[in-house]
Amino acid sequence: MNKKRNKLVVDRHMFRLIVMIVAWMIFIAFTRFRKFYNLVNFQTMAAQFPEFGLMSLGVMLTMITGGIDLSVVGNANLTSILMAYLLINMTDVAGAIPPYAIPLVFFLAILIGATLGIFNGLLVSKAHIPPILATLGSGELYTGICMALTKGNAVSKFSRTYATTINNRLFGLIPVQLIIFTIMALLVWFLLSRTVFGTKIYMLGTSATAAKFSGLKTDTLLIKTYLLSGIVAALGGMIMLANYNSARADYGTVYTLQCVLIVVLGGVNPVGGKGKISGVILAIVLLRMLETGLNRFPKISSYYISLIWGGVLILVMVLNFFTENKRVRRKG
Amino acid sequence: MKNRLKKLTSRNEPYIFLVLLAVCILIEIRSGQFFSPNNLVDIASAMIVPGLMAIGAFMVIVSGGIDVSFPALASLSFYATTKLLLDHNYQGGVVLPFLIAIGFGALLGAFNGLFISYFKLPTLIVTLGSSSVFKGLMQGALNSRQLAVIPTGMREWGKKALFVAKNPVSGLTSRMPVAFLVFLFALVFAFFLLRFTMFGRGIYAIGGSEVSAERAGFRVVLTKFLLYIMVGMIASVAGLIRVCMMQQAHPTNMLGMEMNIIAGVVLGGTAITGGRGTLLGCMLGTLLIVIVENSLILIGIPTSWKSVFTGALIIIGTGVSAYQVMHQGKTRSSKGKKQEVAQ
Amino acid sequence: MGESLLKAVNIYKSFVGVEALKNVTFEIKPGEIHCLAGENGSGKSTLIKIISGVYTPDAGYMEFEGKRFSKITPIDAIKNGIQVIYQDFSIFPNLTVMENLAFNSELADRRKLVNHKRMRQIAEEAIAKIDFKVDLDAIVGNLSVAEKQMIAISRALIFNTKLIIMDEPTTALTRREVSNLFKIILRLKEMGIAILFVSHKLNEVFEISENFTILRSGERVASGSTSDLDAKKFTYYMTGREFQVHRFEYEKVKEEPIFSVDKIGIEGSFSNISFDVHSGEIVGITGLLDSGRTELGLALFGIKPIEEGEIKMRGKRIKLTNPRRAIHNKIGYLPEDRLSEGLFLSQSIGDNIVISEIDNLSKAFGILDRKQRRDEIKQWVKNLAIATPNPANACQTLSGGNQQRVVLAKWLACDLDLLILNGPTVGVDIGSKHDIHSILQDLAKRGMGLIIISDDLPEVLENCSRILVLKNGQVVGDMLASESDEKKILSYMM
Amino acid sequence: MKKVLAMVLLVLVMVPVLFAAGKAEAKSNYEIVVVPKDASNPWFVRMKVGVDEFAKGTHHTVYQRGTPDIDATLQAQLVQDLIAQGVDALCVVPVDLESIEPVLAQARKAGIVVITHEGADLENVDYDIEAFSNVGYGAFIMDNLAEAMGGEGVYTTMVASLTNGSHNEWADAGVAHQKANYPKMTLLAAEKRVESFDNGDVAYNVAKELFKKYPNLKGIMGTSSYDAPGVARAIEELGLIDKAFTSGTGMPLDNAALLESGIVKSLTLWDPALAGQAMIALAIKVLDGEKISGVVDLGVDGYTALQFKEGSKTVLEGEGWIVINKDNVYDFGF
Repeated sequence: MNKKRNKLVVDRHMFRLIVMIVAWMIFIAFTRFRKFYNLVNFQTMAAQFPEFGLMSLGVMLTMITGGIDLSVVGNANLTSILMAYLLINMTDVAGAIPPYAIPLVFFLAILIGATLGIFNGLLVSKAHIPPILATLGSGELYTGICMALTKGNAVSKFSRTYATTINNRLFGLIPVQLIIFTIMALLVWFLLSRTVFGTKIYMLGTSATAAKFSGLKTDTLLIKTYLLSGIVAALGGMIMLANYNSARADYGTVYTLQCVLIVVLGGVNPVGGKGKISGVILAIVLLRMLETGLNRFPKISSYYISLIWGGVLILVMVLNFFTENKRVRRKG
Repeated sequence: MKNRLKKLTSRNEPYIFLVLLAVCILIEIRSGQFFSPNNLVDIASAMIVPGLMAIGAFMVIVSGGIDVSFPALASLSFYATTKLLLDHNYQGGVVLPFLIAIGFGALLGAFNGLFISYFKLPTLIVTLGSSSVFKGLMQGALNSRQLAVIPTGMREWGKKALFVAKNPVSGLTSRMPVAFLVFLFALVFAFFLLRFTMFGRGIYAIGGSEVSAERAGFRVVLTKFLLYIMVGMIASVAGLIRVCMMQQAHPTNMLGMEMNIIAGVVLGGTAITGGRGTLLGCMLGTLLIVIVENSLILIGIPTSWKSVFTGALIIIGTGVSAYQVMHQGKTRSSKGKKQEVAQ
Repeated sequence: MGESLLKAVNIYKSFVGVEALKNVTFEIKPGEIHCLAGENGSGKSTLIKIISGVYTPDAGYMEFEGKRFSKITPIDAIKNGIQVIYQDFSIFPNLTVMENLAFNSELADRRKLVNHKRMRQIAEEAIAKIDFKVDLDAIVGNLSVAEKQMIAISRALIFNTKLIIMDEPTTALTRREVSNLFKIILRLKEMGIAILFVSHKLNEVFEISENFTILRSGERVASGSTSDLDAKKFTYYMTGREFQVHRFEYEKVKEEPIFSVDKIGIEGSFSNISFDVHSGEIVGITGLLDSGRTELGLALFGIKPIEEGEIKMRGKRIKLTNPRRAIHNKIGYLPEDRLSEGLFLSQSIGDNIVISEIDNLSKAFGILDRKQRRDEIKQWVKNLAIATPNPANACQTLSGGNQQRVVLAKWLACDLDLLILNGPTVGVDIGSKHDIHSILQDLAKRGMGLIIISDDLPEVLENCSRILVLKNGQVVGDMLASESDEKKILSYMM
Repeated sequence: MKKVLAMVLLVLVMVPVLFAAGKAEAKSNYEIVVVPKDASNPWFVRMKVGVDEFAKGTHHTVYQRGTPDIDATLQAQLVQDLIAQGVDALCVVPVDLESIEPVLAQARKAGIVVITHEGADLENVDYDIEAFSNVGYGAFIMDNLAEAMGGEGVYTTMVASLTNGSHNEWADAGVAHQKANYPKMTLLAAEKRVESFDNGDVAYNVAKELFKKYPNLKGIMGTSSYDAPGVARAIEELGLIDKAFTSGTGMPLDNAALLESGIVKSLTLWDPALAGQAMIALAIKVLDGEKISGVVDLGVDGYTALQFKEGSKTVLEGEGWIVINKDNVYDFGF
């Protein structure tokens, strides 16, 4: 019975997120229809969230194993800065880059992201540092390397071709950033629900001891998870590189907490073992809608956004508390 | 004696102390300025605010939680206090501001405490949410902006010095702010509280096992609730001290310092899972972070390398203590075994 | 027998539709050692919680020394001299012995400040009552289980205690520690303290208690003097079923052992241990808790790799450096602590079953073959008769016996040659225990080699063909089960 | 219970919105939005005063909207969001030139008029307004510092960040001005330019360390409005009053005490409120299709005779700046 109920609770969580999104959209429809319901607006939103959406995917994966990844932003910036330098080198006098440049930088970005992720994984699995501190430290370290490399300057002046390619819209309709995000989200979904790896990390997040006694390679699993997180973060960095046509050590510093907030709001259990990608995507959509919608009201300070974010998070948790509690009482 | 030595080496504090000493000597070698009286005073005064914050963060971690909201909490309460006083053209001393700030701190701490103790929600999530709420309230509802002018009483108190240290060579002077006394008082208070009151032992007990604490008769919900109120009060005092020392109130300057504070606390040997840790270790860890953050130019490292340094410090520091815990666990179990065999 | 100390009369309690206790009446007299027995879910713990004030009964009342209460709070219970010692002892592993001992009374006195002197005095008095010697400044987490229990008992004695309820107090104790505990219980009885002893271990019930009460499905099915009780009746009251004991019989089919260890050892745990396991054989390893038996089990599964000697699987030397290597060599290990080491409680039953063989359930690139996974789960749920409406339910919904079957299924799914079972029926209902035993015997008959590590002597005698007795990390006895009995084994163990 | 809570939640989310919903939406021709670096900086609070004042006197929808933190990415996203809303003109004070550039390009592509302030190097703008020539302003800050230092000694420069366009131009100009006019002054070779990250506390700590490490350091040329007050605090505390000096930009009332105490002799500034108004006025002109050439009169004090910067088609420079010292600090009313 319990799993069913468990499922119900998760679904209730999703249900709440959906209700909030719908209610908000209805409200916006009544008050600011023209300013919100237009193609450009949806395209803008779809192009904006992938950069931190990707990072949230990484945080989510690590949280399922019972950890956390606070280094995603540092990772993204370090990757994008290194790739920016590479792009500068590849840009010729006419401001063009060879056709293979974009696939190449993406490939290298994935490699760099993976390396940085592996470093985190080693700290967590082999050095046994609590993930929250290991990734806090490595995030600081990555940012530090960025600062040391760039002296805090933005790295830019590479061919505009890169930015225009990523900032483009497929068929003039779908932002390329969204496509990258969708591919990665599908990939993560597939990994979590359709592969052996997915089952294993849920189990690992539930009980590391039992995982060891069941013969799982816990260290390798952790390293792989942080590696994945590193890759998605690096891709987030590549999107930032395109969106801002430059890379800098302190881009997106607010994203760290934002990602944790999104993931928790999406119903991922910070203790590990539980969480679905659909919840995380709903959380991203909800927060993006709220923020964009709120920007349609010039008189409302944008500062209320953080108030609403925090409020939504706490309220959803309290609602869960009531349903959960009922369940526990019933189980008695 | 031997036993004592063993006890000492099995703890974290001596190692942190050695690392601290090494860093100080490095700075001294590089700059010749570290052990000058005025630099030491500077470090002591730089320690006040992070030190206070660390006391609060330490108590929360010992109780088995983790609080990331204290900078936002402190910002909201000092901002509200300063603004309120400015609006009423307050001319008096520093006592009233502190009382008001403590009041706000208690209120906001109670907000955290309500969700954490009564609803039993995970502390990380609650404080993540509440820090967002506090920030929103401050910036949205209070329409915060930098307050470059603060009430006279606060300004004067912030400038007041216990004594002034002078560097005999360069002639530079540094003030030891009166606020340092507040820090010392809070430290002694926390020490007394944690060691000599049932409330304080209750915090440790809850961190050790919440169920056992409940059964032993500790009022777990109330203890946690009061704990968060107290942490709110301490954080607010720290915030207001910072305002006085800075001579201005900047609403968002403090945000983001939570992670470094937590890192300092854990660096000092506090178990992130709760129940274990000493105030001494916590202070040593925080001091290490404060010194490194404030001495890069003295060492001659370009400021752009600052994050590399703090990052590496966090990794190495926590790595060492993680290794030690692991190592300790091993020796302990094999030792325990032998004893059992010997029986 | 005079006045009763505590009487619980016609107690009813239900939780959202489920009746946990139906019209239960229970009585205990001063200085009496009373055993409360029953299978998991029979309502034992609900009854204890009602007596200690944690739950309020829906109907019925209690009498304590003639005073009638329709309900009591935990504080009332303590004031009336009722103390509960829970299975986990309710201790603070991070604090000192002194604090663990003194906190309860300090809190009961509503002290606000800590007085180390007074606390030390309280602690000293407490341990003196049962002649327990321990360093008061030691951190409790570093002590042995028995010492922790002594702390819990001493702590209970600080108050003017008249009744101590012990919830399964012997689960994690060695044989010697158990007899120690029994001595202390008798001593408490002399002090006029009544003991309510919750257990489902047959031999303990007979050894220590004077009277008994047995619950089944929330109802009292029997109570009376222990002297009127025998093993058969006890089992029948507990389960409502009668069981036929099948003693395992082994016939050697092949001369070649499938698994053999030669002079293996780990410093500080065990040394110079050699034995063989043949196909179809069940080898029992028994010994006190500190005999090194668990370490041996962990070593054979690669969790604590051996430091000397060698291990052979079908004549080939193998190195067991981690559990994966062991599984790869077709060795499985059913751990001692099912809840933390064996199971992923909040995950589904299905995932728990397939987790160790999951790599075999994938198509290319580690993609899960969902149909195969489903079939596999279905098969094992059926084969081991795991009682669940849906294998997608979380494992924590199952009873102890069914949980143990899940762990067993996990290993059987790996198609092993050798299965090591450490305490295979600890905390398992009698009914399930019998079922698990017959499953194990059946596995052996089909050619698997099994090692049962257990201090449950009847279990070892009944199910093993050969028994090794460990003491201080050495094999001190090696005998055929058919040629030994409990007495003989005990003489080696002690 | 659950439903009640859900309702409470929804109400909580929407109440602030409903409040505002009634007030907004006056019929007007153009919607012009001013985007500052952030909104808690007094500089931009003052700018908002100007913008709000302008809004009252016009039939256009004019408002200022800032991000909660100084963050280049947040600012870029806010601007993108405003583009999606289809506003008519954007007046931006960029946090970071590089990251805002592609976003401004998007805006212009969408037919939105883009006016910037403190962004002289930006390409994708219609016009950039500078309150004055950056070179002149930098030289002037240097004059202030040199005067305080008595024309001799070692100094260094402080900017909000090394990527900030205007600050670095001022600092560069200041250094060039010193080389030309104050031969006895030297730039500290080891630390030529330090950053304060628009944070008074950082400015204070950096200054303190600098004075300790380099005992002969005599002056710090600040640029952002946080620099001089932070450095001044360090000077006071280290007992260096009348031995070390600073200069820079600052708001009058906020710095009154500093100026009166004599730690800082004088500060320079232009009125951000007027700058905000000038941006809007220019945006309206552009939207109205007026030709911008020669000397431009925006009808805003100090911006009545804007001239194109030499060699630039987009950068307009106003005239003059304000110097505040202890004598005139209370004359401005902000």
